[in-house]
Amino acid sequence: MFSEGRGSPSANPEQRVVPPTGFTAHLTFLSAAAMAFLAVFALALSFSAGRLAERWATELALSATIRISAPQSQIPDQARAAMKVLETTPGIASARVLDKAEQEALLEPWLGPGLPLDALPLPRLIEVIAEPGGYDAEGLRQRLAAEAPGAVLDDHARWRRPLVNAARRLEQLGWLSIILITLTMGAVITLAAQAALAANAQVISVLRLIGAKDAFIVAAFVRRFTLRAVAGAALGTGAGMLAIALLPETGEAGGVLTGLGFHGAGWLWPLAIPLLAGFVAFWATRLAAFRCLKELT
Amino acid sequence: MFSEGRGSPSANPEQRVVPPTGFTAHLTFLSAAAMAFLAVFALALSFSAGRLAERWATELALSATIRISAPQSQIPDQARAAMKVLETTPGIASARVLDKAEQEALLEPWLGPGLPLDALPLPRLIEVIAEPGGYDAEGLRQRLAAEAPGAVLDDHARWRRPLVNAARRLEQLGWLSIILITLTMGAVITLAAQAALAANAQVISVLRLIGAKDAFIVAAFVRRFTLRAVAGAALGTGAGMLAIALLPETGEAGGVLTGLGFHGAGWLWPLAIPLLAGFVAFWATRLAAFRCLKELT
Amino acid sequence: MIELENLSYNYGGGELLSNISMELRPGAFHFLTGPSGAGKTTFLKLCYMELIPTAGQVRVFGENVREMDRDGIARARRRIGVVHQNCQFLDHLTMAENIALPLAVAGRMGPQEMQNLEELLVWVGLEHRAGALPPELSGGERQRAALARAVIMSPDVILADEPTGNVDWEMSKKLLALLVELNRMGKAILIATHDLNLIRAAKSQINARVLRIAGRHLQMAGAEL
Amino acid sequence: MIELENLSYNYGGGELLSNISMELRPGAFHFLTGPSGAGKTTFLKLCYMELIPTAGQVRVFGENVREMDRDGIARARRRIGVVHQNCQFLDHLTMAENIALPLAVAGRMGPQEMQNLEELLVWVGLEHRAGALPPELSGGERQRAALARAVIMSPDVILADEPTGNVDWEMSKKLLALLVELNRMGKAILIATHDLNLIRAAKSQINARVLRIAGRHLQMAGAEL
Ligand SMILES: Nc1ncnc2c1ncn2[C@@H]1O[C@H](COP(=O)(O)OP(=O)(O)OP(=O)(O)O)[C@@H](O)[C@H]1O
Ligand SMILES: Nc1ncnc2c1ncn2[C@@H]1O[C@H](COP(=O)(O)OP(=O)(O)OP(=O)(O)O)[C@@H](O)[C@H]1O
Ligand SMILES: [Mg+2]
Ligand SMILES: [Mg+2]
Repeated sequence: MFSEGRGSPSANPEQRVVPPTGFTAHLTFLSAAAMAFLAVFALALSFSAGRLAERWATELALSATIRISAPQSQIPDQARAAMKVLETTPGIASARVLDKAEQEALLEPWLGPGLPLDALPLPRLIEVIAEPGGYDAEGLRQRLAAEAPGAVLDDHARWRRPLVNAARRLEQLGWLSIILITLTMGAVITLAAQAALAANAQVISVLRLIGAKDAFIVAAFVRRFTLRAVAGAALGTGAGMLAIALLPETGEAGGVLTGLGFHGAGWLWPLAIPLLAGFVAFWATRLAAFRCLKELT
Repeated sequence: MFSEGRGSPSANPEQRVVPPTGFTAHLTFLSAAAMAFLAVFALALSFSAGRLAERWATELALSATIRISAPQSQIPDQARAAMKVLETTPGIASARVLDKAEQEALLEPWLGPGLPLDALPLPRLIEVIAEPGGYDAEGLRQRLAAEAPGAVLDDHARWRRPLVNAARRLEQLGWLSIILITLTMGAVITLAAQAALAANAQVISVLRLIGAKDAFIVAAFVRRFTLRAVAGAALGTGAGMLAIALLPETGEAGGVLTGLGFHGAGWLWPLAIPLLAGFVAFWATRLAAFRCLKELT
Repeated sequence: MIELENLSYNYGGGELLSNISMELRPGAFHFLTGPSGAGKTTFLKLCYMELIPTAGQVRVFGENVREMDRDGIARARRRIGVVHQNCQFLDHLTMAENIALPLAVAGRMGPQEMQNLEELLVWVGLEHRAGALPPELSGGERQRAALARAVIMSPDVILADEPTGNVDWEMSKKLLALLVELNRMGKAILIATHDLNLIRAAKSQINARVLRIAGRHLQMAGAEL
Repeated sequence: MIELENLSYNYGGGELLSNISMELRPGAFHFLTGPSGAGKTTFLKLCYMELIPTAGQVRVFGENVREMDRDGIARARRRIGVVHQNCQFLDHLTMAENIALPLAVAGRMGPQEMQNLEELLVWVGLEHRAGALPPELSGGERQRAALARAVIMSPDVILADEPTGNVDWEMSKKLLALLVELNRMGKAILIATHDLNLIRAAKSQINARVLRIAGRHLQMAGAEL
């Protein structure tokens, strides 16, 4: 009696009173697996988009220039004025007036080498390096217009900002999907638990009749469902991680997004999915079971 | 008898023999809704990514320049040679040598207005417009090096190609998600149908006992499950489309991706989701039911 | 109408029924007795084609069960009324709907049938419970409803497994009277029961035969009752 | 051990039981009869706290049912053995496991209990079916198993609803003997049944009282049997 079977069941009879299989069991397992699989992809998408946004933002931050075109006599004054403005602008990491040699190197592609630059009335260039957070380009432009009318801010990475925004959006979309997926998983597990309880109404009424306490009955179901959800989610997570690891690698040059996946410690994140599934399953089943038992009188 | 209730049930008693509600019913409805909701997002992601890739690819195609820096005397020859190379390069839509005025406009930001350009030994610039499919930049570079050694291809949008690739990947990822979601939906509906059949084993055995044919029993279940899956998917699709319509609009300037959503006839696509769900549910239930009846002997 | 020929049956273990032959003719009234676990329910299940014999033949309405497809079995069952030992119903339909279910499934719901249903409900004493759901019924009420459902189609054969196990003696006699009347209309009737009083009462009214399953075989009994 | 005081009950419609009082003392042996649908099963369900009276009091082991929480009811039920009219089991456990289930749930699975289980299986004639699953049992075998499960914990009170409805007369006498022996050990016993022969047989062995539900009330019967 209760002595064959798994483990030492006479100590844990509640493990045996719920039928071991059944479609609701498969259903829980499979939905957990499917949801976990989708969650891994959503997570990878979020991470990749986050990294992409990071990189684009960094590039953006390194690429502003101020050009001062004015009558030659006014250039030094205006350059000083512009530098002063930059010093008091929040979000600017450093600013530096380019010297002749650097300016020559910059112009070379356009004008060809060996150009008599000294003879030309060249504008002065200031390289601006922003802090990671960026700065208020519009405000800077207005202040420059007031203090150094010849200074033009060439925020030539400005057009990249929509890309960074897009990447950030994508990252948010990934997290939104994860939340959606978690909620769906919770709902599906709750309903699967209720279906299992409904399908096992006979088991419950028999156990009631012979004097089993609610906690005993609930424990039997909760345990089974939590294990099943964790197992399903673990399988789905594993499959998802494998699929991502096997995605064709296009290398760093190919952009972060084409290398959809996890880097380094990022691989640990998906491992949270089965834990989350277990947590969701535990509470979903527990609440469903206690509610169900209360309804049955 | 069978005369109250919906419609004219004595003509369709199979509509009443399956219990109208139950947790497997909710489960089917809800999983269809959740899957449809996720599918709408995946579809929107695919479409937006596709549009983004399209736009980036177009921009890429419009932005190559060839600069010919050589001793002044050789420039016209090399420009002709480069033009000849370009004419025979597949994938090039048009190429044009920029005239002085255009070149001046290009250089103005660097050198300031009123520059005595005529006095300068300026390189000649050729604007290259590629066809949508693009061209083999590496091959062009090699041929230019042979024919016009002073010609330098400035593929200055080249670094955008990874972005286009990324967008294409994202589009593929969207379609992959849709396939995954459809498969998951099919699996969940199949299992829900099997759970419902198992839960209604008594209904089936009663119907068998009184001489109901298999087709009658199957029809009752298939009809119910298909309707439920379609209704759930319709709800989920509606909710998903509403959510996407309500996403904050950042305008075209903000990049296509930030405006995640459907455009014009694209809004018709999600309407296919409930149909797909119904199709999947119909076959999943039908096969599950016939298999289940066969097993019950 | 139902013929068993050298039939044997086992559930995978030892033989439960062995080399049994029987014929149920139109107008026959048979009782089936035997100790608990002897195989009475199994015998009936073989008759209504829920089980297929491991050896020998079962012929229902002249057709060999082994050669019938699933739709053929369904058609034949419409001519056989069955009362299961643990009567099952569709729990979401009212008792009246449950009893009328064979008609609904066969698409025969005319006014004549509705009339019969009313009469039948009165006969089995369930007219006041017609609108109740099956789980709200008492054990005896369920058994009576199962009998009503078995006879509503006016089948050619009625197989009943312990139809009076949960009803009192007064009600048993009423149910027997219903079966006797059906028998007089030419229906073949086979009843598995432990209730010797019921058998005695039947024998006083009609020419009933008593079959007894004992030691895997079917014997004629009756003289000792 | 179980006291009903001015108890009334209805399922929402008209009153089914009205103003009933009864006391089941240690060592009592009561039969409960009445026509089908009179309320016997309802009466037993009130005794084992599946239903709460609409009026009046039920006291089980001295405690008022209305004041018991769900765990209190579970504890009290361990001292009451119940045979349901339609006996239900856990279909994935063997019969032996099912019969031992009350022990398992209460955490009392010592060797002494295993010994009792063996003896009990022999007594109800199920020793050869101990390893079978419940759906593989005949109707009578299920009823015997349900009785075995009801008495395995050696409860103070045994409530049985039609425990012999599906078994033959020989087996009925054996089951009665088991109940009589338990009664002699001081257990209180209440049996709902239609089987007058069973009541007569019991009266010849012990001092059994017969209660009859008729017209919503509980009457003493017995003289006429
Ligand atoms: N599905 C099954 N698998 C294995 N054994 C079975 C199965 N069904 C019944 N049996 C066994 O076959 C024997 C005969 O069962 P059956 O139900 O025919 O008996 P019965 O004569 O109807 O008894 P009762 O009067 O108790 O209803 C019993 O011992 C039972 O345990
Ligand atoms: N859950 C319920 N809801 C409504 N009515 C019910 C419910 N359960 C039982 N009844 C009705 O109450 C009456 C008494 O039922 P009960 O089961 O107590 O009868 P019983 O005396 O055990 O009859 P039997 O001998 O047929 O088993 C019956 O008419 C039955 O239809
Ligand atoms: Mg039987
Ligand atoms: Mg009853």
